Amino acid sequence: MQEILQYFFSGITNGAIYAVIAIGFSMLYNSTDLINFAHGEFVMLGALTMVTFSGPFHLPLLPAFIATVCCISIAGLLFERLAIRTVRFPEPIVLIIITVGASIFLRGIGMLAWGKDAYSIPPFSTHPPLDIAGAKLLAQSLWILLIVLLMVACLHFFFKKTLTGKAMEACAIDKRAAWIVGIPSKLMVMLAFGLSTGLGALSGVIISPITMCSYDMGTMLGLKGFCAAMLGGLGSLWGSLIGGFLLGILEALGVGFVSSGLKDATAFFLLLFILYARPGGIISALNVKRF
Amino acid sequence: MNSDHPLLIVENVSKAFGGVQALSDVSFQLFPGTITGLIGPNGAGKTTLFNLITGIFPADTGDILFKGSSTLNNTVHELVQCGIARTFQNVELFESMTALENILVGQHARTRCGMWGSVFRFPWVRHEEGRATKIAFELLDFIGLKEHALRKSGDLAFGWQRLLELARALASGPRLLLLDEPAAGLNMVETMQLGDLIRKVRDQGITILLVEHDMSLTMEISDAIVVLDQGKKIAQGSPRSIQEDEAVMRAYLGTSPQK
Amino acid sequence: MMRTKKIRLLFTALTLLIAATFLIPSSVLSETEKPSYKIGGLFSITGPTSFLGDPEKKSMELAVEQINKAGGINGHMLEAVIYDDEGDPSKAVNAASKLIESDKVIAIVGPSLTPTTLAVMPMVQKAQIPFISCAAGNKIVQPVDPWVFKTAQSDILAVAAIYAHLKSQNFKKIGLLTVANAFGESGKEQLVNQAAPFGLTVVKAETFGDKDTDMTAQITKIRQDNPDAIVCWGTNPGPAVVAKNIQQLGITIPLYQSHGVASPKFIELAGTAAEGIILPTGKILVTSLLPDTDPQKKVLMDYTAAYDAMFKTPVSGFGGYSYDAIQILAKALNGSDGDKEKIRQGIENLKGHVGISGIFNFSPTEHNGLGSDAFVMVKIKNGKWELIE
Amino acid sequence: MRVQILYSFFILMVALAGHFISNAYYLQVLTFIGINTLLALGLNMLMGYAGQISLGHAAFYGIGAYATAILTVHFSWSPWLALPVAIAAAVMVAYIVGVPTLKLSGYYLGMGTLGFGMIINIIFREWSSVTGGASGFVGIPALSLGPVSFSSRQNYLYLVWGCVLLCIVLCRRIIDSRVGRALRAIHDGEKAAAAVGVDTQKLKLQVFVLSAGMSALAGFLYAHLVCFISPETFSFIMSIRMVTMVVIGGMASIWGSLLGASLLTLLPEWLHAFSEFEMVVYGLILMIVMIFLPKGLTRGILDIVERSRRSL
Repeated sequence: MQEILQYFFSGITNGAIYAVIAIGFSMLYNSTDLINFAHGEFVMLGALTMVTFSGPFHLPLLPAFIATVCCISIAGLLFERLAIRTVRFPEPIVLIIITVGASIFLRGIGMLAWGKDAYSIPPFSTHPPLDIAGAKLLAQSLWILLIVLLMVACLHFFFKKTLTGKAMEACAIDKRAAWIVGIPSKLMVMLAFGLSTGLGALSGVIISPITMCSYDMGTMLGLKGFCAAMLGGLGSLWGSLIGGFLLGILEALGVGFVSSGLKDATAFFLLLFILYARPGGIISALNVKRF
Repeated sequence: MNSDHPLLIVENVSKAFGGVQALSDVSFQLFPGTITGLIGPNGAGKTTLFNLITGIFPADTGDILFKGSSTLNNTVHELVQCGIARTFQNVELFESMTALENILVGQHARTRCGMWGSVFRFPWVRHEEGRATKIAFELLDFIGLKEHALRKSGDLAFGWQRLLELARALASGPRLLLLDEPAAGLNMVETMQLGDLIRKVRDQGITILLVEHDMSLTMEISDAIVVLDQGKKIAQGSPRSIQEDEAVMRAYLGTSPQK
Repeated sequence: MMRTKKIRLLFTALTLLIAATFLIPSSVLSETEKPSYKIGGLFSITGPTSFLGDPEKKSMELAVEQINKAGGINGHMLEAVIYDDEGDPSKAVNAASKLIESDKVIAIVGPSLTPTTLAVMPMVQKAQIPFISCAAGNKIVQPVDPWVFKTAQSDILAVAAIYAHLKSQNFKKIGLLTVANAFGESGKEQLVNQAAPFGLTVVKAETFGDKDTDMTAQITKIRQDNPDAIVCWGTNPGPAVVAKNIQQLGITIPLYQSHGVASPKFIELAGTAAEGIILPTGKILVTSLLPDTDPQKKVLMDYTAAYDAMFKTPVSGFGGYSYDAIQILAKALNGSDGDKEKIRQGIENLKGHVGISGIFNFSPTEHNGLGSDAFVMVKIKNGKWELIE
Repeated sequence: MRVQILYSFFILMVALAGHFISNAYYLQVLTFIGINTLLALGLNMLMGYAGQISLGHAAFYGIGAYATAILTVHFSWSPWLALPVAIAAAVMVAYIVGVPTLKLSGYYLGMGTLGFGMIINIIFREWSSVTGGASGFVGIPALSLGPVSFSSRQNYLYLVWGCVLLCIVLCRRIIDSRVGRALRAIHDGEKAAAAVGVDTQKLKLQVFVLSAGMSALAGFLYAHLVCFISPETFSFIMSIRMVTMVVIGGMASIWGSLLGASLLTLLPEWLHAFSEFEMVVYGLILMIVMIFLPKGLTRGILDIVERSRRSL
């Protein structure tokens, strides 16, 4: 019993990490109809920037946190302006290859700027792990959980209740129609990029006390986050949350009851099964366009 | 009117999307070798009906019989093989392909060369290909675009694209042809030419179901008219009787005629 | 007609493109009196295993410069041609081919990893060129190939060192946690095979992905079988996460790590969780702790000082592999006049070479040349290494 | 007729390259270009013509390589006997996976194929008693056919490019036939294609299977060239690289696959000069090509040529 609970907690920790990245994917898809394959790299940049701000710059936690998110948001805005908007025929497959190129580019930048070593960030609080019936849950996991839930709630509020959020969603559904009713769609896309890369940086900062961070951490995290977003249903924030936790818990149970070597295989196998049964993810929000 | 067995029978068909009832309890019959006009205001369910007949999605209730057998379990391409062809409201040509190739694809259902055939180019494949090309040129000649056979279909003038789409539908050798607003976007001269062409197609024994907003064209060439409004059939009959039908007037003008 | 023209144009472009590769200068000849000896280097300088390749590349440059400053070998200068394989076997094969065919090197040092080494080996055998790998895998020198040598300590020795310590503590049951890549797999194989001779039983063997974020599930599974000790086999940052997870779960079972994490970085990453961890390491990590009688001490101190002076970064535990390889090559080159067979024999007959990773004694049946004294066991205490006798 | 000239030119180029280049490194790079062209060609049939994306195609590449490795080493089969089995294995897996997966579309199809690729890669890594595990599979024999040994780089070059030519002819013939027209129709508009009687589902599956077979052939050639394989080579990264080759070269263009494969094979070789900056430059080149030539190099170069000719 204690073991099962511990697997579950392990799944929650991983799941929260996947979910926080999945939300970045989903949020951007929600407002631009685009998957940013460089999202994992923005997570990496966030984590490493935090290392710099809290290390050599000696900023306390909160200011370092805010400075990091701002910096990466600005990088995201630049990325949109320089690489995405300049595309003459923005077909999805072209944009995908551009973001793949960007991910390699950013990884290179990360390597040049921070070197090849891994870094660690101290946890937000040095609280001992939570003990429930002998199973332990990390304080940092709770922090991630809390921030993820807060994030989803804020985004939900933003998209459903604020004018800017609604305008952003409208742009994703039909850019021309949005433009006709007076929404500055270009600005909206740029804003969405800034927001999503900011979210990526935030994810990087909150997860790296658990995972450590290095210039090549982004690829795997991006991949898992993408899976979680697809599993939950692209474009649905709550779906991403569910997808992330499901993926994390599936993996942990895979370790516990199948084999740790086949943990990813177990998770992906079930993923495929869910996709076959529900071709639009668990919560399919928008109709997904084809390539 | 023809007294043969009906070619297509639509029986008490209903279809809902979410909460919106697109079609409710619609029934009518099409007889071989006739042109039937399907009219109604926007949102009456005409396109939905087209999609049901061509098998894009199934009806919620009711049945559609083609040549006496139900089509409900057939997929789109199987129905093409049975002899149902269609055109689209917004011309859907294969734009990167030439006019000729468009018509060759149109003959997909009645040719049979598969992967192996295409790789090894057996004699029968070459024979089939030759025959298909001949038919394609005949059809291009029929619509008067023979000189433009090798031009990309996307580069053709809009009116010609309409005609080409018609020819592509004919290429499958259909018994029933569904035309979704074939005259939309055409000028008067082009519309008249189109009317002539449609009649010629009918004279070859092909049954036609026509959705069209151009009333003068519809009334002129149709043998019978079916009127839909808000998913229900409100009238059926000859063009003349429809023009005098009160329910139709109401549907189109919102009020009963002041006569 | 138009189409032919287009296609012809396309072909011209393609031909030019291919032709361009051939125009890239392979290298520039140096202007010494005697032609220089060209030695190829092939490391995973970037990519996920750059922590190995990067110091290896630097150490090779360092060794070459030291030898050249001392006047070269019989008047011949050494020239290093170094390529990056990014840890990718296909890239390694291409780069090795380039070293052999274009650069005409007389010997190759590297690659950094077992798979890349295995990928390159068939080519080296065919080209009959002395080849000194920097990878740990035992598969490289067993069975012995006449042309293939390696300087990194084999997993066998590391496992033997750990198991000897476990035995001295009277531990019987152990749990394994290895990383799911070539390094971990090779380690796991040795850990399982050598357990019985040391009177140990492996009660559970689990793996983790090298980019995994949390390993508590695996550790929980191992804990169920109540092992006396847990042996973790991987390279940073994974094992640091394992150490942290074990601390968080409140597990007090002793944790052993492999030489793969033997760097100050591990202590930095694992923080307080590193306390009490025991691991085998090459002596480079604990140079200052070694007794003055240790024959390696002087070599190690010189290397550390020179590395520090040249690159202004702290020395790593892995760079020594290529440093040793160059030193060994230099000895074998002496008097060989660049003849490959003579170099090969020179390496094979080299005895008592005091290097960074240990004292090398090669023979026709032993192409690694290191003995059990290549490793020392250390314990982490107060964030510092401490030698265990 | 025109096509025959083109093919003859192609054969001449390969023969000249094989005859005049004696440096085995260049020959090897050219051979790798050939293998990558096979991969790009197969995927281009799927992506460019049938309009279906696959982010897991490296799996079929790997299945081809591992099948021949296992058969020739563990069962001492002749490689030539192993070749059809390797291709058949990939084709069978493609069929089984394709039936449910090709019902997905867009990003979900990408996800489905990606998951499949990951699972196959994990099998390569974990089934170590058969596949050699993460350290790789050693001792794959070199090819020879009677008195002709393919262990010389020249002969291997001819073999690989012979296969490339064969596959180009195969693809050309399919594209120029009823099947190919239907494929291009699916790409232009799936709804309209179905409306003229094309069984889109069946055709997509056929092309998926075809491209899997071609990838397996490439895997076979790779395994016997390098004589060593490891799961790393067939990972997710390779799948992405394959997609990149297709898109950079130009979708729905056979010669584009050749161009894309050449560029993505040669680029890393050129970029060695940048050492630490290699990744940055590589990423930049990918981005710049896609920003300015979004239709791929083939179409992009042709467009530029056309424009400059018009302005003259």
